[in-house]
Amino acid sequence: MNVMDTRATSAMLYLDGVHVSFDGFHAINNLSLTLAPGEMRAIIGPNGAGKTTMMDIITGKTRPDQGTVLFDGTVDLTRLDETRIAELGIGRKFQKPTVFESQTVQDNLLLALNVDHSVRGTLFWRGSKAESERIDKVLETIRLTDARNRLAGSLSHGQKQWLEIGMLLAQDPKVLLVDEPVAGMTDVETHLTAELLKQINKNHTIMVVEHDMTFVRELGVKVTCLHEGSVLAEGSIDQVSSNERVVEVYLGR
Amino acid sequence: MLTQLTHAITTMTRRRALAATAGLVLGLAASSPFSPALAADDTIKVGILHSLSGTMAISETTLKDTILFLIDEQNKKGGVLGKKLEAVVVDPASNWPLFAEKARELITKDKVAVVFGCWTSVSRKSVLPVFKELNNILFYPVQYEGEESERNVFYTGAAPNQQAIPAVDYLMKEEKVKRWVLAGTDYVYPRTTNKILEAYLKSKGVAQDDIMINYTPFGHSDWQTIVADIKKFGSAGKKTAVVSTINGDANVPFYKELGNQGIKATDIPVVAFSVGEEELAGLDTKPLVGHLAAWNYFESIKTPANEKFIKEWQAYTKNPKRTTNDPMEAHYIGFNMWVKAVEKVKSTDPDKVIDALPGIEAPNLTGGVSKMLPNHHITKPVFIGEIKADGQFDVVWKTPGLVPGDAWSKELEGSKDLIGDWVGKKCGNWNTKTNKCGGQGS
Amino acid sequence: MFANCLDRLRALLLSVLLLSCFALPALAGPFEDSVAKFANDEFSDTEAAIGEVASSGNPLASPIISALQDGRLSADPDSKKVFITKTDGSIIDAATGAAVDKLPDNAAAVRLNNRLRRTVEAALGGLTLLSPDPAKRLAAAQSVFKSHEESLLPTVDNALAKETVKSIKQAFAEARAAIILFKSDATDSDKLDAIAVVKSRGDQEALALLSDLGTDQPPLVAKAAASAISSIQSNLAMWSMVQNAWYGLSLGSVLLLAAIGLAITFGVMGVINMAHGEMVMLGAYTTFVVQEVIRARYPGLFDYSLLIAVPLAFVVAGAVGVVIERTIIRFLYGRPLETLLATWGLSLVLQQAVRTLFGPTNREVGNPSWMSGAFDLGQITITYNRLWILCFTLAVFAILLAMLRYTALGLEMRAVTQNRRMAASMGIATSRVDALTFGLGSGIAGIAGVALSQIDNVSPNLGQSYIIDSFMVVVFGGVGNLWGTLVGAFTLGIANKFLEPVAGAVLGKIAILVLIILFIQKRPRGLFALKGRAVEA
Amino acid sequence: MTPHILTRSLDRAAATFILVVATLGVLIPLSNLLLPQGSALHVPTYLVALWGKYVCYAILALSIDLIWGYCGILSLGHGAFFALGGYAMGMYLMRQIGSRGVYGNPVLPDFMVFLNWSKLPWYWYGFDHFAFAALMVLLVPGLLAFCFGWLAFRSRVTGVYLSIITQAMTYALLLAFFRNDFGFGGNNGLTDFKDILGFNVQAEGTRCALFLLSCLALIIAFMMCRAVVSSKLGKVLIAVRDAESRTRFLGYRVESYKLFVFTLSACMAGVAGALYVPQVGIINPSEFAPGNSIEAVIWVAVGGRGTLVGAALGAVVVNYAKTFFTSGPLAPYWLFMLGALFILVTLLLPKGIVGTFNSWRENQRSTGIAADEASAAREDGVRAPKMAE
Repeated sequence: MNVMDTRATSAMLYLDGVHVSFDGFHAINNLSLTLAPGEMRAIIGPNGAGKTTMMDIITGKTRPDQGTVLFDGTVDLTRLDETRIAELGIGRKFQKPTVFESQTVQDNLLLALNVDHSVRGTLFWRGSKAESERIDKVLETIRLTDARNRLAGSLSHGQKQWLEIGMLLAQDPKVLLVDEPVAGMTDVETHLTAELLKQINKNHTIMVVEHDMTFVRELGVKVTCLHEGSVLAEGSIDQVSSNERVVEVYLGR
Repeated sequence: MLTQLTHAITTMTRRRALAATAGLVLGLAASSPFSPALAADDTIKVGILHSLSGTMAISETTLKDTILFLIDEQNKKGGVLGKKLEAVVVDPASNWPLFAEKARELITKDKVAVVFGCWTSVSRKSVLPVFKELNNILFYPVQYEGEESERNVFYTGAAPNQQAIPAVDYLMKEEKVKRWVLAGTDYVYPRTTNKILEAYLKSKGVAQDDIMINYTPFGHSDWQTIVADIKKFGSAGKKTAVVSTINGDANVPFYKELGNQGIKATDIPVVAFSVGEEELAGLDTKPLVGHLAAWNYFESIKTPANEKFIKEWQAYTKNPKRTTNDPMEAHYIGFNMWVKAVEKVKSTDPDKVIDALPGIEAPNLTGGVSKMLPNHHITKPVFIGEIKADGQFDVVWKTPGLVPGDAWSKELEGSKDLIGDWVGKKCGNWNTKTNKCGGQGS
Repeated sequence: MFANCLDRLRALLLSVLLLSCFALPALAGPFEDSVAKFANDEFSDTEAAIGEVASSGNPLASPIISALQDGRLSADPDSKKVFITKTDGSIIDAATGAAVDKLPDNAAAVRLNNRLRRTVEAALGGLTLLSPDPAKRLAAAQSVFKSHEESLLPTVDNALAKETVKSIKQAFAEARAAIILFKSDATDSDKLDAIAVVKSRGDQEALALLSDLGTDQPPLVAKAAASAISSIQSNLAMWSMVQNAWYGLSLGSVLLLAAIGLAITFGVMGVINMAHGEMVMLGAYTTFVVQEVIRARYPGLFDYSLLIAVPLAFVVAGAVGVVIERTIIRFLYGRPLETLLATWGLSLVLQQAVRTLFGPTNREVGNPSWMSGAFDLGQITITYNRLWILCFTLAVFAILLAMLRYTALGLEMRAVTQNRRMAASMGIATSRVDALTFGLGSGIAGIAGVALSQIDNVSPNLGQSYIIDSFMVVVFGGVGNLWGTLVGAFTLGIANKFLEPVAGAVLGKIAILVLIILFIQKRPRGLFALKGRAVEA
Repeated sequence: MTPHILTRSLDRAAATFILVVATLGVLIPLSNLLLPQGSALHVPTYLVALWGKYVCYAILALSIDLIWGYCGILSLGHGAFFALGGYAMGMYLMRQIGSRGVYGNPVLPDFMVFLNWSKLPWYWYGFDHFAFAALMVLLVPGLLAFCFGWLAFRSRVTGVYLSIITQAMTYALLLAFFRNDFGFGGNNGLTDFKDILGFNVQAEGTRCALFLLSCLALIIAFMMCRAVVSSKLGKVLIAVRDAESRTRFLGYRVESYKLFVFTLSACMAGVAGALYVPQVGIINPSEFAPGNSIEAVIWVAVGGRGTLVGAALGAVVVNYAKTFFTSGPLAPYWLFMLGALFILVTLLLPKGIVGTFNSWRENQRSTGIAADEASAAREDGVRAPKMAE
């Protein structure tokens, strides 16, 4: 127990014995996972392994039936809602790129900035120099400076993915949950995305869910393979991909 | 917000404030009575203000056709004052504010000399201020709750004392009814009528326990519970009757349920004030034989005038099955009274016509002559009819003479001292106790 | 005042006359004179005539009075001759029984009012107690139970002794008890027995009879009557719960029927179909047209009119639905709120179209004989039309479920609604499936119209009165779930009917609406919501 | 409201709109009052009242557009807030009648006298003061919207579910106000008003003043809406409309935003209702009818959802069409026209009149790379599964 406790308190994210079921279907089954501060972790797993549901649990969208979910060692995430969790510093990128399509790229980032998010604050908001500098910086990082006044809906698929990552950056969370960032991207874009994540990882903790093994390999970080809602294997990409059970699961029995 | 706005007006720039003040002054100055400029036209325009769409179209469309028919007949006789009558039809679409808007349009834009229209009380209440303001004439053809006598309105439908009370009297005497269910749709006509009847029944010695009052929403369609309650109430060993002020649309499912639950007229008769030939046309009447209705007119009444009217009406509408009903007769009487009044004063000027109308007599379709009273209601005979298997009514009782309509009900506390008299007193709510115009006074 | 006195006097005279007629048949005048009174067209004369004829013992009495009841008795006011038109159409002179070729021109049916109808019923009761027709005997016994006419006691005793059918024997026993209960010279013990018999009958009429007994009874009898009354009342109170439940089921079935089509167009396809009510209306008008044609051409088929109307209504409403889908809805997929606007406009157009075509007034749709009337189950009355509608609704629901589950079209529909792209790539003609699905939903709404025409107005406003309730049911049950619609409809129906006696019809309905609003807070996606990730996608 | 919000919110279209409304607001009354009746430019009083009604409807349309066009909340019960505001004003006007009612009772309105009410129900207290009534005009709809929204948004009732329960709300109120026992005059509603703040409601001057006030209210409502939608709050609202859970994951408390605009919008609707009642002269439960609320939504759709000018324009256009079609030889067929208008607008002008005009102009002005895609994406807050191409 003692060992667990130190693991829990020192971890950025700590999941233990989590269960979720939908109408009798066990989406998450006794899932335990720990993410250390500053770590980048890749999560792989076949369809239906519970990757997205896990993210839903961490971000407060889905409540687990049982189990512990701790953030920063102390905060119990199962009791909080999405907004509160986002305020604490957990940002999330969706599987399907979700940006505000009818607003400009710049406004998308403006909305993501972690400034006063109250109704009053936004009603009487006035732009500040610091804010626009932050936006400029993010735009540069995600290579969308030229597109700043375009509507987000008119961006290419890859650009939308980046914009969403950019929004995470503007939000400046402690932990980034990134769901399939390179789905539908060209090889070049995939490579650039990997670079981008590595760069972000310098001062953020990241959890990436991805199918693309080349990409995962390129990230070069610890990999966790989920299957049927629980951890099947954990280790480096080579260790995991040589695991017989993982191969079996991916190829089908 | 509003306070701010009004405040804003007063603190506007000086010029605007000046304009606004000027506007108000001008407005007050300009609100002098306004009479339609008719002399120049070679036709006399008659406004028809009946809903042709929406929920009330079901009842009102026929009345529009009736006035068109009457105008057509009148024009065949050479019109009025040597001019042809011209109908102006608008559709207030069963929307009460729209009634007011359309009334205003008819009077100011189309410059009609008279308006025939409205069915529901609320539509009449809605147009009332307009008729008062613009000083025009409205003929209102539907039985209503009374408690009104306005200078600009002529009520050709029945007041409660011309329908409800005679019907109850009949049931008491002929059917020996001792126990009463007053069932109605929850709006003003049933509420008031039931208040009047309740007071009347109590004055006749009926105990509170023997009166059951029930209200249902408009268009109520599931009558199972209420019909069962009526059945239960009726099984207390005393002869029971239902006095129904249920409004048009809800009647069909009500009677269907009555018929199916086997409540026969011989067990618990239902006397209705809003069910006429038109409503029965949508029903299989065989299970309803013997249930009653009280009206001032029935299509089945055999008089030469009525037979002629029905024949011409059916020829006009090119429909040999087209029924007639009580509000149609009311329009018939009202229209003829208006024509007579106009011919009497040789003018369509509303002020003159309004003054001429009380005392005008016009034959009704049931063999009598109705007269416009000083309270702007008319005298009418009251008939009690039993539903026959063919959807018509068989008159089983009628008042010996014509009953004058009371604008104010004697049974209600608030109005027992009031009378309407637009001839002598020039007042719609004259208090006979205090001898003053204007209700009870303070 | 004077009229009142006169009226009373007349009533008194009449009752004396009536009593004397029953009591002293020998004093009645010649039969012909009595019959001739029918021709006077005065209710009082007719009443007298009924009494005299009924007590005459003449074999024509029963036919005359039956004919009077059915409106087959006509009279010529000039010649004072009275005629019976027999059920087979032949005509006889009522006074002599001689056959007549045809009715005189000015002969008119003898008129009745309610009071006379009761007199007729009572008279017929006495005359048909010994009828060979068991149904007539039963009816006679019932009417004697109500009238408890003392003079009939010997006849009832006689009939009771002869009766072999158990249920009718019971009815005679009850009729006899009713007479004894009101017989002034009956002994206390007889009366107590009678009370026991009446008590065992236990229905509203028994209650009415006992309540009517009055207070001037011997204490023992009064006490027994009071206890019988309270026992019947508590029995009835229990039955009223059952009755509420039945009414709730019945209302629920109407709601379900109205909503079931919407559960497809709205629930499955996501089209907020405000014109759904108008599809119901089209079904009702189809029924009207079918009945009109049948009335005009094939009157014998009237009882089958609904059976003919059901497929026709399905086809008519379904076809209109397909046309709507092809011309309007298909351009609006993915924009559910805009379907709301377009279909609202459509509903206005359809309403006005029907108003122009059929006129604004209600149209008569008759109940076939098997849809009319009621039967008693214990102490509750179950009307046939409600019962049939319940059965019909459940049948439609079952067929629909089976169709979705087992037919190729059903499979395609589910495939298309679950994953359109995938379905299309598998070779399913999605646009055809869309059209058919919408047509199916509309067709079912049309069928609902056939059933609703039996209990509601057939007018252009018909659809409007069901549209809101239908949406409530579908949303309450959970969009996209047919079972949810079923449970939702019955829950709302039953809740409504249990609230109604307590709160009244209006407040009951308001309470239901508030409950729905609160319920949706608790379960934002209805009773049977789909869970999991798929919902949010 | 701080000035920078207002100045920021005024672009050219908005300025034009305000100018047009202001001009109408001044010119129509002036022409009615100053020009002689025969003059070609004279606006008859009935038209003043009619346009006053349109202006009130325009405010209602604005309030709907604010929540539907910008925040994706489709309320099918906004007529309820309009009617509640109307009733609050109607109650004030009823109390002003005083002893001039037909029964001459100084306290009780006529309908209470003839239904034998012995004293004024408590909820009628205070309505003899204009200030109190004016407060209630804002407070009652606002409070109802706040409570309703608090429940609904907190439990994340969205999309059609929300639409249907707003409909249930207005339907329940309809039934409640129909009840005579409720003390608001039942089906007959409140009518036969005499004067407002001492001025005769029927006098032309008062009508003109009311018209001017309505125009002023429309301008203020418009500027408020502009201020809201052009602030950062407006961007958040659009974000909520387009991707609600994204907004939530960015750390916005979505329900607070929804609650804020919903309540604001209900207050606006209430004001519209309050101005409407003295001009049409009656308030009756049928204003609560779900059909009315749906129709109001349609005005917004016709004019152009998500464009404030469009909402106001839509209200005027549809109602003008209704006025036009319900008279004269077309009267029996007007529902065909209205229905067809709704169908055609949704099919052919999915962005409404102003929306279509805007994107046409944008196409003209630029090469328009983004416009189409963007406005296509703007289509709907509640997206259902897309059709396969």
